Amino acid sequence: MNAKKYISWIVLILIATLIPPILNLPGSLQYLLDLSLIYAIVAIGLNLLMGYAGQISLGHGAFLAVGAYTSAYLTLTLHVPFFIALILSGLITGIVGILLGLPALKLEGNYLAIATLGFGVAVTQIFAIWTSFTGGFSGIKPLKPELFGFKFNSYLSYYYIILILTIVLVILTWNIIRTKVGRSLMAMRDSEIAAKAMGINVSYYKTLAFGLSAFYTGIAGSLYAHLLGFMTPYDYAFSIGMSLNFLAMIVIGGIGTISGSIIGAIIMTWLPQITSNLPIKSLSQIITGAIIIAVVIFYPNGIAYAGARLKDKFEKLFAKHQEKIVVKIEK
Amino acid sequence: MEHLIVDNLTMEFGGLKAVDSLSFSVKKGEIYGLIGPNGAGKTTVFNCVSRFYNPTSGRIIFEGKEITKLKPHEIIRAGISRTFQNVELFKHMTVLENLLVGQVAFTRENILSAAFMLSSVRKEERRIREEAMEILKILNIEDKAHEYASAQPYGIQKLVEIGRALVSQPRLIMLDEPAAGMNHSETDELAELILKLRDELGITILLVEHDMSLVMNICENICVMNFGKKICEGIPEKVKSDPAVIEAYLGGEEIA
Amino acid sequence: GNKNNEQPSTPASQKEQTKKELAQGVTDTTVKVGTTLALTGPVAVIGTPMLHGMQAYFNYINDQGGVNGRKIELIYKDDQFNPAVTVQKTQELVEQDKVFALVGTLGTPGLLASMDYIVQKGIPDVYQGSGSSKFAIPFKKNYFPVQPNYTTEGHVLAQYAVDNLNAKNIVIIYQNDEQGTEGLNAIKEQLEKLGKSDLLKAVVPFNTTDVDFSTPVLKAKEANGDVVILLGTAKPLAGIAVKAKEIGYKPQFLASYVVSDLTMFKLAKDAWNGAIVAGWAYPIYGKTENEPKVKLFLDTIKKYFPNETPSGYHVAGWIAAQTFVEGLKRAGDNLTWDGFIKAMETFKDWNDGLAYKLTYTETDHSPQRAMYFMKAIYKNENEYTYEIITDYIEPK
Amino acid sequence: MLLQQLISGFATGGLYALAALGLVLIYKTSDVVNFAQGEMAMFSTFIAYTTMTSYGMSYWEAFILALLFASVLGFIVERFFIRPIQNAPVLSLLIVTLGLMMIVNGIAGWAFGFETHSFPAIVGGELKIFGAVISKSNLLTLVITVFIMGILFYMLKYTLAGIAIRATSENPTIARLMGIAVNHVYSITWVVSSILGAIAGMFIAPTTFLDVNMMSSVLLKAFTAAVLGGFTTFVGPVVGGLILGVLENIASGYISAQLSSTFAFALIVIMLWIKPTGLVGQKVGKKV
Amino acid sequence: MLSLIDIESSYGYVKVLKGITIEIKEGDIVAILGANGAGKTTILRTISGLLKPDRGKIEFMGERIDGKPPELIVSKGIVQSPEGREIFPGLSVLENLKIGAYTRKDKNNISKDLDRIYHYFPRLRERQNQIAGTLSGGEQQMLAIARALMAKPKLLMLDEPSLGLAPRVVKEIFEIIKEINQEGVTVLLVEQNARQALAIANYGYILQTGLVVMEGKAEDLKNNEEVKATYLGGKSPGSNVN
Ligand SMILES: Nc1ncnc2c1ncn2[C@@H]1O[C@H](COP(=O)(O)OP(=O)(O)OP(=O)(O)O)[C@@H](O)[C@H]1O
Ligand SMILES: Nc1ncnc2c1ncn2[C@@H]1O[C@H](COP(=O)(O)OP(=O)(O)OP(=O)(O)O)[C@@H](O)[C@H]1O
Ligand SMILES: CC(C)C[C@H](N)C(=O)O
Ligand SMILES: [Mg+2]
Ligand SMILES: [Mg+2]
Repeated sequence: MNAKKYISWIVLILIATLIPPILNLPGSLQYLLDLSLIYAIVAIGLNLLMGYAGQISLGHGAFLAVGAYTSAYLTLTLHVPFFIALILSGLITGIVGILLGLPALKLEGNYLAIATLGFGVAVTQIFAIWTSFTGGFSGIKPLKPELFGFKFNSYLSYYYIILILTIVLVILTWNIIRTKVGRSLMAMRDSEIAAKAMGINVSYYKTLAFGLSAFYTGIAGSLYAHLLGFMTPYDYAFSIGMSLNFLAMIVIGGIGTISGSIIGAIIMTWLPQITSNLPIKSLSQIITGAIIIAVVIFYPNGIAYAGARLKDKFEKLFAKHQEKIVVKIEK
Repeated sequence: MEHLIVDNLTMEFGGLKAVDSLSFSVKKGEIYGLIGPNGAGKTTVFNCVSRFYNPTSGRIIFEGKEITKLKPHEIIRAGISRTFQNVELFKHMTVLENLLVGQVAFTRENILSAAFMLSSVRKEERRIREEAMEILKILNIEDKAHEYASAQPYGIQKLVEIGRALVSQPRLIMLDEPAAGMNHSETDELAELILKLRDELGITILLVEHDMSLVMNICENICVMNFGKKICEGIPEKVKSDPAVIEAYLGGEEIA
Repeated sequence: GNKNNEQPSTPASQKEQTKKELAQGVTDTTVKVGTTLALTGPVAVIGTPMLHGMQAYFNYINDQGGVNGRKIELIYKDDQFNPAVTVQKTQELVEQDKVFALVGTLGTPGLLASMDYIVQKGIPDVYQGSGSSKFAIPFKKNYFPVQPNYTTEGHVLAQYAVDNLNAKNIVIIYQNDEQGTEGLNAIKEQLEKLGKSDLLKAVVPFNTTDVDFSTPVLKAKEANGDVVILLGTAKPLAGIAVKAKEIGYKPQFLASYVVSDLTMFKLAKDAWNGAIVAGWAYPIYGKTENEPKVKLFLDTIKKYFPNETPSGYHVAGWIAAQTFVEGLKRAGDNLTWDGFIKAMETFKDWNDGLAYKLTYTETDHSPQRAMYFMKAIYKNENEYTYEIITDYIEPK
Repeated sequence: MLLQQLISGFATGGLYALAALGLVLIYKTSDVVNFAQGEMAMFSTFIAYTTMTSYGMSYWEAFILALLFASVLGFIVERFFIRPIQNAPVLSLLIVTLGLMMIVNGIAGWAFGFETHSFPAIVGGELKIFGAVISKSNLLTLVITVFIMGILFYMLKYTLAGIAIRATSENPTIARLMGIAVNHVYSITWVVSSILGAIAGMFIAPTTFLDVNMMSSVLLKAFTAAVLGGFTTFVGPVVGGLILGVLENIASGYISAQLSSTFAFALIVIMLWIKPTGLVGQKVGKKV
Repeated sequence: MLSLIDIESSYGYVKVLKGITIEIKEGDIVAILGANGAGKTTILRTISGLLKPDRGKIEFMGERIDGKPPELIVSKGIVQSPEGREIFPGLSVLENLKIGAYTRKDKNNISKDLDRIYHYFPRLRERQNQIAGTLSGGEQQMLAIARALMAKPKLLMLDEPSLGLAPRVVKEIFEIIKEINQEGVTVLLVEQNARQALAIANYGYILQTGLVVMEGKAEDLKNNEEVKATYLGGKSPGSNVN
């Protein structure tokens, strides 16, 4: 990471930290901000799996459910403190992810998509009848977190928990992708055969990718549970629809980029809500769909590359100019 | 001293015997050529040695140890590294990153130490980067280090593959048609490079190539295959004048 | 007069001294109310007609000059049946749109997810489009549930099956979700109370995503069910009725009020003939069609939404609006949250609307518990109706 | 009971299979799983419904009209939404179809409302087979499905146009160098699969009823069926559809109704584990 | 027959062809030589219409074809065997060949031509039902050339046809090219194997970083010292083969 990039990240973090209190966001928007950062964590995890390791998953809604219910169970039934429950939710979801990674060893593309889709359906069905763990359809009410007696009651205070976690996870992700593990994942994505020949244990890295991705999502699940304060097994956030939504986030944000994951999560969380107050009922859905398509058409690789493309255009202008001079001299 | 022994190797696809009871051996520090008509089974031999294919029968012994049961990703740690006939680069990674992948099996960092960027990781990263740059320098493509591998012309891609195979510091390297798509002067440079690898780094080389000027110039021994079988083995002079080889492979008077 | 002033978000009890002030969302000429429902996605089938029912009634009131000179402005938000969105939309309504009350909200998971917030705010919440019993129990000062919950319904259904249908073998086919499971438990509970648990021969769940309903039907048939209780929404229940007819199985169907409208005839056709369906709102079919309050409903829906067939969901929205308006009338100019809640608590067997005998007291906001039954009569594609066959029944 | 469940399973499986054929056709040419397939089918079916109920057309007139509409819809979708990003990563295309799904669904909700309607079947009545019952409409669906499957299979396998379609899917650039007008190929496959979708919609609607969400769970099942059977052939989705239909019924009848999909999926994953490219799919091993 | 006039082409903002002018006469074999990355493949891609030139024009039999889509250009009789064995790996060998003949109107003669192709490449006949992706590298290369031949083009463009072929087959391939040329097919040949290429070509162009630096009769180029040194392999280490 070069200095320029460092600085822009730091500026971003500053903005993210200061904007909410300065703008004094109303509760509903602050809540939306919390929610979009939670989804951003999922998107980063999913991007690690899809963008870097090249493995598809339609089961991330289910991972979110695993994380959310684990955290609820740990805090409510076993009275584990929130922050420990948070980590444990990540770890346990990560283990579940490793299990789901096993089919991935043999399946690819659509076949893997179906296996993960099946996982998604299965988890919600199982959670619906596993009432001792989930409370079934009557629902369960995770509490607001507490640390040293301070209760994170407001969406703003909770926001800072999420923000710090996001930052930490972004840094960890960044470190992972630019070292051995990241390179192995990408190599496996680009050419499984060459990766094997270079000594990469593809089975190990595939399961690792699933585990890692699930870990992130489990953390997000825990945060989701305590943000919402109430959930049932058929909650939309745990559904296939949401899994597809996560997919849309990373694609319009930018496959294989961390910033893209965050951008995508924010767009996909805010856009439908911003447009939903329009007078015609299904207009918001139509607009959201249209904007998703427009983004993909104009930025097929995601918005994160928008800057790069602008730069490209600029350089092309410049390059043309330069080329012409060269040609003249040579002729 | 026998470095690599291929012993009675057979590989069938359906009814087709791509490799048929083939035996040959390569001495340490040797440049050994494996040639033969298209479809003779050369690449299949490579794929058996690097364990992508499970041979129908036969054994492969490297440095005295049988490697026939190893997994593909364990081969590089055994000391064997390879390139591919149809270039298999990591397309969405830069040239340098492609080379770094060759180091994966030899670095000690793990997911946790990397995630927290311990100083050991940082040191290791710096080391492997330097080593990879060294190799790019040897290949004379260090200026391409930060360009995407897929945007390189065919010939450069071939060099990058060789570079990627080299960073793992193999003791045996298998090159599958490295000169394909290169013109004469480029091929000459490649020949010098291969000699340098052997002479300066002591790497044993198993070479598949259809460019006879290259093969005949640098190989000490050559095995000629046809229909999966060995039809001739020996020094270039012998092979070149063998009627069976001429008939099946070289075809007529002039060579190259 | 007071302008639309800021309402501090303090619990309802602390607002005693603001008596003469108006709560948020109220001006001299308007009252703003809000609702969240699913207007896109699978549950839009319910959310849309329910919203239209509300809009129809508010339009009707506004056309008459409103309540005490105040017109009612309804702000609706699509929550897509996604609780995370419901929570956000609810806050938006309360804090940004500053509505006076929430009326006719829909969707059990979302309503439960936003419940803590609404309780903490103290904003009046009239009519929850959900059969959950949690809005009434434990008691919540600012909640005014109207429709009977699935527990109440389950009790009534069980009792009816035993007492009136003389069931020998009861089978329950239920939708595997909030609604189905709560109803199922209630029926079991009531059968036990009646000492008739042995009548229950099988309970068969189905999933909302199922396409084929032969398994539940076959299981009911295998258990020799003579009374099959159906808990679920219209589409799957119609599918079940059709399937049963297809394989020649003709039990007495006894269905939840959720499907108590004409949709079932349109979907299941003659397979629905003879089914008995529970109802809680004032019947709008058959003999009652020309009674003034029913006629008003039918005419108003026709006026504002001419392309829609009045359904149970329209009725639900209508009732939500009616109940709120009645409270507003009773509150007069005392339009603080507290004032409104007090006014609501004067309801005693209020029966002027399509809801049956609503009563709220200072310590109990439980909805009414009585339900009646009607029988499906299908003659042909254009002639079908429900015939009311019982009075309102309360579970023992 | 078992026999009836098998028969009903087959009937439902036929619906899945029919819905899957169009999905597979598009996939075979452009590597895209068209998430909007179901919504496009639903929309066409609504066109048929509206022309029947509001304009008094006969079933067959409406049927033909819906097919015409479907072909125009397929053409428009390909021409204006898919073609501009032909060269984008597959995942991006997938997301475009997801966006399309939202748009088509939204427009349908706006234009047709959210009410559920019954939709007439071509034939009414039931048939008895050894005491088990199957509706004639479902039986006809099965026959039509197998028929369409046969045609598609033959076309793609043996005709030059079919080979061209496969060549396009493998490498559009090189296909163009062979003189194949890949844009026409894309247009045609989208039109055809949109028509297939409309047919599927009109055959499925009598069973599932017609509303704007009628296809959401069917499409998911169709996708599953296609994968189970093998996404790269046309026989695959039919085999997969029938198996899935039966599996679901058996699982909900004998194991657990709440967990029917769970068990069905578990079995599917096991089957895929044994044969990772679907029951009748084959894999072209990459050669190095 | 075909002329490129001052053609410029680029990938993204990288200009690869910087003003190429090439003239191909009917009935000729024209060779383009040049180092790795000089832009040879790019020329062929531009002619085929896969790349739209930024500038210049291309005329084929008196008709402008630049900016036209590839399928149209192919149907006019310009067919290319692309670089690097770009066959359809999932189709069988026979299907690949059939696709080669996709634009042909004279469907009746196809089976006759197929026989002829099989005569040139007996290996392909043996393997006609094998999935092309599992062929050996050289076999794939043969298939790519054969596929182009199936199109019966007026102008045949071959991008490194000898790549990965056994020496004996290379000779045969050049024989085939000559034979086809004698039947009236004009050939544009891009080759690393410059010696062979110039042996059969009438005319040649030498390309360097996107510019034609030399052109002339094949005879003249063969004898040019510069060309000899770089492309004909003047000084292999310890050369005893050439
Ligand atoms: N996976 C496979 N399935 C079927 N046949 C195969 C497979 N791999 C190789 N073959 C066949 O085995 C034979 C040997 O192929 P191989 O790639 O080893 O040849 P080669 O000697 O490397 O030829 P070339 O010089 O053309 O690269 C060929 O005829 C090829 O068609
Ligand atoms: N798709 C691409 N994107 C960006 N740059 C490209 C692309 N393809 C080729 N180039 C660049 O264009 C230049 C010319 O490439 P081209 O393939 O035409 O060369 P060539 O003469 O055919 O070389 P070779 O002998 O290696 O085949 C090279 O510098 C290459 O890096
Ligand atoms: C409006 C009501 C009739 C809706 C129904 N009770 C439900 O929750 O599904
Ligand atoms: Mg080979
Ligand atoms: Mg080239």
